Amino acid sequence: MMNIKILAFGIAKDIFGGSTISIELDENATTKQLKTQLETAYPRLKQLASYMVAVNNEYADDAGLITEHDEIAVIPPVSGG
Amino acid sequence: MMNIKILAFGIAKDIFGGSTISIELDENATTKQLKTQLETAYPRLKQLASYMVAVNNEYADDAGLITEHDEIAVIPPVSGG
Amino acid sequence: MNTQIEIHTEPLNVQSCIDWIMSPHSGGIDVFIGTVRDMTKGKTVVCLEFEAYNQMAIKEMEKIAQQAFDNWPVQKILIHHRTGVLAVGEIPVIIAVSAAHRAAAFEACRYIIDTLKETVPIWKKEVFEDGEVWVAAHP
Amino acid sequence: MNTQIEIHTEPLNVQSCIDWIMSPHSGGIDVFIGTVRDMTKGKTVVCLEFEAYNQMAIKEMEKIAQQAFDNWPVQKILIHHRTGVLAVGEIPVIIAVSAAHRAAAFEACRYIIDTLKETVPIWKKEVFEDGEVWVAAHP
Repeated sequence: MMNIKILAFGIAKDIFGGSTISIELDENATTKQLKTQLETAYPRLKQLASYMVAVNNEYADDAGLITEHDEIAVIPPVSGG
Repeated sequence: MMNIKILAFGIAKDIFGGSTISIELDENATTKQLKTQLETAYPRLKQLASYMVAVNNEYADDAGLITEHDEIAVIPPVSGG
Repeated sequence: MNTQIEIHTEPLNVQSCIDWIMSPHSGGIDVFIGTVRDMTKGKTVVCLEFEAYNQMAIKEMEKIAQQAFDNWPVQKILIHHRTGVLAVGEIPVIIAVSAAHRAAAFEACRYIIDTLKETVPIWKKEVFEDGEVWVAAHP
Repeated sequence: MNTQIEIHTEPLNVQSCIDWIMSPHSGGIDVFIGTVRDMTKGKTVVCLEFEAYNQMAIKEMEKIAQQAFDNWPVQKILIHHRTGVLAVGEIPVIIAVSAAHRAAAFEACRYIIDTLKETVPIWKKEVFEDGEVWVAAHP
């Protein structure tokens, strides 16, 4: 198992109750597995119009692997500008 | 006959040799007649890509009449901005 | 007043244009700034000289602003044009348009500069090291 | 450098953006200025709060600038975005694009703001008198 720190922004901060959370994840979990686990722990994520996961400052595919020292962020729908 | 003062701008100033010229025009001449008379006196006008006549600060149709107290201007192709 | 249309013989001031166009009601502002380029068609430009038929030019610019108001939901329109001799890097024209939403600001601003170049009685002479030419005068 | 991409916690300065983008090689500059509107969907806005994932936001804005350079003959691109609490009338974003010819400046500037609003990890919270909402969060 890996202990992964996840950064949260915008409404994800409200949903997680803070700007970072930690979760336990299987070694070599995919982004998809991370999302499923997050949605189980924080069902309000499923009510968002959409959300993405960023790994090391890049939008990640569902199939992408997550390793222990990656910087992981939950990216709710953006609204800058 | 009317004595009409004509304002010139841009290359028309060079063609006329000054920023205003005076010409004798029949009473109730049209813009078209004015243009024909100018082109006879200043043949280089015909080499322009195009040119317009303005009467009282409005672009004039060829059929428009010119009267003695109108403000007449020759408008070569514009190139502002 | 929701338009400010002016012809200046002194340098145009971008900041004062921005100050005028800004408003708590607008969400987006598009500003076009024309600048004197150092080269045209491969030739070095020494300076540009702009001449305007002032009174008619103002009227024509007012018409264009009105057309923009008729065609897009825009809030304020500013058009400042410079005349006289301009060095490379100077600003012949500033157009600024504010709107609640950005699409209208962009489209109206583009319309205004495109139409200004077609209809407003202002003329530009390009001065090169070896001569000068009134732009667009000849085919 | 032909790009200047920055995120600021202090008020954005339009004049310094203009000073950076102006160049003797350009003929046209398009500047988009986003401003905080006093109303949205009929409700009075008290303020907006912008939050950014700074490092990733800079990377995404750099990608957008590169796409603009790939698609239009533009010379310089500036993107400044503000974060923190902004009052009505303040400026969340300034985008400035210079080009030899105006069409490229307009089109690239429009592309940059449209794409920024879709891909750059920055979030806006609208604060009303009776509550607040993260924009676009819900369907």
